[in-house]
Amino acid sequence: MLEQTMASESAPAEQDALSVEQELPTEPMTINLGPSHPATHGTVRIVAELDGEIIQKADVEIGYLHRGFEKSCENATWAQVLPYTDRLNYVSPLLNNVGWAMAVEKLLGIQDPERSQYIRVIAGEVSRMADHLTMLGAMSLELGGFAPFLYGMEARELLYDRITELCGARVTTAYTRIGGVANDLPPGWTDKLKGTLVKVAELREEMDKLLSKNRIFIDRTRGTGVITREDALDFGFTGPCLRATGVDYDVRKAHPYLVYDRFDFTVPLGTRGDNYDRFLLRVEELRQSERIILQALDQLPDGPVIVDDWRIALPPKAQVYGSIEGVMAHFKLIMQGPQIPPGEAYQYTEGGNGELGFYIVSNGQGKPYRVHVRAPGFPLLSALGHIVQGHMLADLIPTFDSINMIGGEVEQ
Amino acid sequence: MSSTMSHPQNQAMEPVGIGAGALTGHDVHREAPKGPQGLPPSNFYAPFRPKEIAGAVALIGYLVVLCAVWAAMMIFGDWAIVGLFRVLGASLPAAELWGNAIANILFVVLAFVMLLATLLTMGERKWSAFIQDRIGPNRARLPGLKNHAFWGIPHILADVGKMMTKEEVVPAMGNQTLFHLAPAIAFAPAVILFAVIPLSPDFTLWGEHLHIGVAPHLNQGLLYIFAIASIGVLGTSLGGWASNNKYGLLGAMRASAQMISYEVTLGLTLVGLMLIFGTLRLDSMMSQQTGHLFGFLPNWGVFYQPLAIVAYFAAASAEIKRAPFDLPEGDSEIVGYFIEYSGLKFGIYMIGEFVEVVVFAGLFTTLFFGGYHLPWGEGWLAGHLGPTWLAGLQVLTFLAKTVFFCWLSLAVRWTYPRFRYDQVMNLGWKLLLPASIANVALTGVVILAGGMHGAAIMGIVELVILLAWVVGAVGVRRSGKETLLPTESAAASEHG
Amino acid sequence: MSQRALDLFVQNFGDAVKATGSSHGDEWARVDGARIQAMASFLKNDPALEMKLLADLTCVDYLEFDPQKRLALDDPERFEVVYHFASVTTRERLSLKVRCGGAEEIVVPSITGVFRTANWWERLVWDFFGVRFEGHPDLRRILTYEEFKGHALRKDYPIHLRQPLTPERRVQDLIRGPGPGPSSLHAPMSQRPGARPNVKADDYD
Amino acid sequence: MPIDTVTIREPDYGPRERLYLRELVRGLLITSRHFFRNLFGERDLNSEVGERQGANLIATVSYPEERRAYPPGYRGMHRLVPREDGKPRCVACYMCATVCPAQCIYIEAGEYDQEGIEKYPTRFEIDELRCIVCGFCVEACPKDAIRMDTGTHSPAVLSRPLATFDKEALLKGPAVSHPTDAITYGKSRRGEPLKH
Repeated sequence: MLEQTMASESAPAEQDALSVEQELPTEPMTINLGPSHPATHGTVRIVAELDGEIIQKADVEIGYLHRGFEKSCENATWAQVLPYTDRLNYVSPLLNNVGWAMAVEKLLGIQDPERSQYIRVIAGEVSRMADHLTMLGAMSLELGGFAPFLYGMEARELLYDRITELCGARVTTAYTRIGGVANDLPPGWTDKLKGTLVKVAELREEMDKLLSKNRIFIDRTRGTGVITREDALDFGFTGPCLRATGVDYDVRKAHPYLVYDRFDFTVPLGTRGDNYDRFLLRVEELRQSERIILQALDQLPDGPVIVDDWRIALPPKAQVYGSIEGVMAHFKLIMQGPQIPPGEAYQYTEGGNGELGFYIVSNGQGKPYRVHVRAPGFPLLSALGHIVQGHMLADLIPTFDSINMIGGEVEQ
Repeated sequence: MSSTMSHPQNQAMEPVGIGAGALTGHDVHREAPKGPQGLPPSNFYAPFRPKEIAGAVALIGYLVVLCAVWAAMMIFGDWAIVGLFRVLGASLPAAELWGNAIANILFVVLAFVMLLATLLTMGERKWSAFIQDRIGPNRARLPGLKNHAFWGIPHILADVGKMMTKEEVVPAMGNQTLFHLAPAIAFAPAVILFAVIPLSPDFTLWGEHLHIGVAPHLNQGLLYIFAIASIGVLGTSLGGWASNNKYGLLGAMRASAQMISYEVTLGLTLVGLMLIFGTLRLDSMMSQQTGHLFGFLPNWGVFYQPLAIVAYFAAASAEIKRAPFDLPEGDSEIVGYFIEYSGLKFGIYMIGEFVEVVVFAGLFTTLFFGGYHLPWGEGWLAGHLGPTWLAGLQVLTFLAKTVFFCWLSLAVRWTYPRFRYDQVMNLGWKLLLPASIANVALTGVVILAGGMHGAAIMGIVELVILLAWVVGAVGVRRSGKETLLPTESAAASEHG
Repeated sequence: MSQRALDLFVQNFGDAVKATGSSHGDEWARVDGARIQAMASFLKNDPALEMKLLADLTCVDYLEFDPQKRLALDDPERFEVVYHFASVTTRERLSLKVRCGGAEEIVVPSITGVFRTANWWERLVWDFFGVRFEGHPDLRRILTYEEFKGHALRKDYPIHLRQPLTPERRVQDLIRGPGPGPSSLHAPMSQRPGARPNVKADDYD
Repeated sequence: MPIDTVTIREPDYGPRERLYLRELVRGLLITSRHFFRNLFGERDLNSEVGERQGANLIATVSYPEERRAYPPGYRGMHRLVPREDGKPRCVACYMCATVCPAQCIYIEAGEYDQEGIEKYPTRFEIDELRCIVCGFCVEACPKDAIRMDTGTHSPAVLSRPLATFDKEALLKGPAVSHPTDAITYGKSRRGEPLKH
């Protein structure tokens, strides 16, 4: 019923507009959104040809934030690449950290200790929640609703506080290591995190209440930015944007990594693949992430958080300070980097916006021979021009938000 | 072992030793930081010092003197003017109203509208901050009162200083004349709109017949409002067009389309009110809104025309480009029709918007909420206070109501997302316009059949239905709990 | 993990497959680049495979892979374009690799007609490796700018190389506008203070 | 291969929602609740925002007057850790300079004549503008000689050279000694047993 009413409302208006335009042909207006424009987070330039307010053609240009990530990685040791990955998706850097560490571990053929896997899951899900909250807030902001945006930011900052306690920095986390994580959970952190999740849930419900049933918001998002399932797959969509079209593909479920197969969580799916579905889906994923974190905190085992292999991970400080073997292993790791056997690996994890892939090639040296990051936002952004074609200029904004492209990873 | 190691102080400082069980190096800096941290002694909430109290007293005294000048001008102004004209050898028709008129122009416009609008610029920032769990502006300080933020009010001075000293950029390819003229065209109608709104009834003070309000006795009061309000669109669209900016042009297009469309609804929503009160004069409407309906309900427009209120609120918000209808600004899509404006010209656009908010709130108060009338106890007060003091109280009542509706307008602005261009048109032409026409027809029929009493009954029935609609909806369901329905994955993948 | 997919693929394109293998659990096949379009189409449309997702497309420059033996700059096997296909229904994945190189233009057929997502990935590879994709509808640079010299991710591109400054592009669309106001009718707009020198006076006066 | 999925159920969207008013009032109630709680509620200045009590919901602080404490382990500005005698613990091994992804550490080594240790830094400079605050230098140091536990940021400066901090500026904070210092600081030369 809903779709029918929506169709009956929006379609005739557009058809009327189009028929009038055919009678009165006018010259299209080229409008340049970005690279510096309030709605283009990151720096993306969209050159749109407008007919009235209807976009006839949108050409997306990227590259204004290009920092040479892949080339930089080729000139750093395997361990040194880690802080660079923070700067890919700067909203959920921990997921990048995890992805990178797992890619190198895949090449090494090792598994990190169980406790470290749990910590990675917890940290990653906290980061995913921060990512989704940012997107929900930003979408609301750019539709004009400022209060939900700041509620989202508040919730995100609470999560960032926990991340700060865990990693020592809000965004530039550099938390994982090859073979584990940098440090164990701080004392009392798990209880604090549980308290934070309660508060975050409150704010999330407030955002949800303010927006998801509000007709203004529904009108703006439902039926706009639609992409069909076939098109979404064709454009290489993954993550929430693909799931919003109804494809049940989540790397955490389809190819379980870390300890994701031990948790009871569901993958929400949309039906229409429009902005509204993407919004609701992320709200639901926030709830699922919360479930995963709570389960992981309950199951959290004891044990080491990094492999006890001095060829890969730094020796314990006590050994470095006190024994000659420790110092030697330490020096060798720092000076040459961990020696990764030659080969290549493509490791894919579920990032904030989809499949985050690292394709790495090693030639046996201490530095990566080639690093390629498969940014989840890259295919999403490449489809933007296709999605918004024929829609109004104002629809470009929620669409741009709901695909949640992050400049740092797309433009490397 | 060395002597340093056995020193108790050093042992306390020793963070990590052998056998600390550390596996990685990172817990080396797990030690509590020793740097300057925590809460430093704050003077942020310090009590007032004598010097500051003196400053505050001076400020309040200044305001009191200002009010005294106002009163004096109202009362003695026409003596002075008549005397002046006598000295000049001329005579003046209707001499007794001149002082009152000049005082009203100066003080109603400058001291009431502009002051309220100026405070609203800060109110918007501060109130939105409270809505969004922030503190809001609190940095600017008055000289001599450095320890107190005064709820951010000194930021107004800072803002004005900033606006006046900023570089003004004029687009080279724009139409220079219209570019400079447009802010004034947008601003002037907003200010003079307030002229017909009465702030108090006529009262007598020391033999002088006075009223507060520039021209509340205008016969064509409501028509004046429609006429002047429609001029405002010129300033907006000219400003957007003359800047030679595509964003500005889009904003101007949206503004003109939207404002012209909503003129119609705006007029029609008030027709019902005209039918009920049988007049266009605002002061006459005001004086009819005394007394009580059924003995307890204030005899306000809201109880006659609840449907019109909703439509009027929406139409007026669209007319002044506020709240969910701010798409001519649409700061995240197109930056707005004033995109090329900077400095004081931008400031004039901005303050013009707040003036419009004040006017809108004033009109809302006047038409639907009894204007300066207190809801209850007015007769008792008139008996005990005398009409003069009651008039003063009524001015304060008007102020309070106006501020409340300003707040409502701002709260709406910070709560809802923005419409889309075509949706605004749909709402205006397909929902609000038919609704207001139906309202006019219904009101007319009811008045023919039942007179004022019938109109009141109709209004109250409408109001009860509306309230039941809203109250029955609020708080019953929690949207968060119900969005999930577990299904089979096979069923889920059927869609698409 | 995806041995079935690899077997199916080899059955159909056995003559074009040069090598197959599995690295860390991911199956790959090195294939002849000339038939990559047909292969991509097969992987996408074959009902037993349904690899509808082109997960990734990238390129590796093997110029200095062996520290002892540096390849020649025009080695025909210098570059390797890697395609990662994935199926969202069978959860299988398959990588295809195409070796390319040479003295002249390095050309690989484009699969944009099969997977639209390849459009940007191929632009990315063209931008950073200079591999030209034949049949690509819009092969422009994507992250760097049009005037960029060289291809930055090639191993022979020095890491500290600086690109020359490029002149500002002319903007054609500035000349629209409301025109001069009544107060300045006597002066052509192009000659008024603040007028832009890069706009021809005739266009709007 | 089916996985555990659910289809999002849309929130109810009936005539009540379609006529705007109900949801608008609901939204307004939420924001007004925030407004009045923040307007009249007492502010709790607990630096842990999540643990604040009371009606006030304000989550921000008035920065220079109120500051939130950084958690332990926060990566702030570097410091060179002094020994008990005030000299830096650093032995100029170049580990931190090597591991730094931003290459912001510059070290020149000198030799002690008298003491048990051989080397010390004659110059130790960190360019805080280049620093990406990853903490790798702390992790790489084999002598616990550099830490990021000052709890402050690198300060704002008026010109780029001022952001390069030299040894004197970095050497601050409480002294640290480890039992194992005996090995590298040459205590064994005075006949005391080595401790492994």
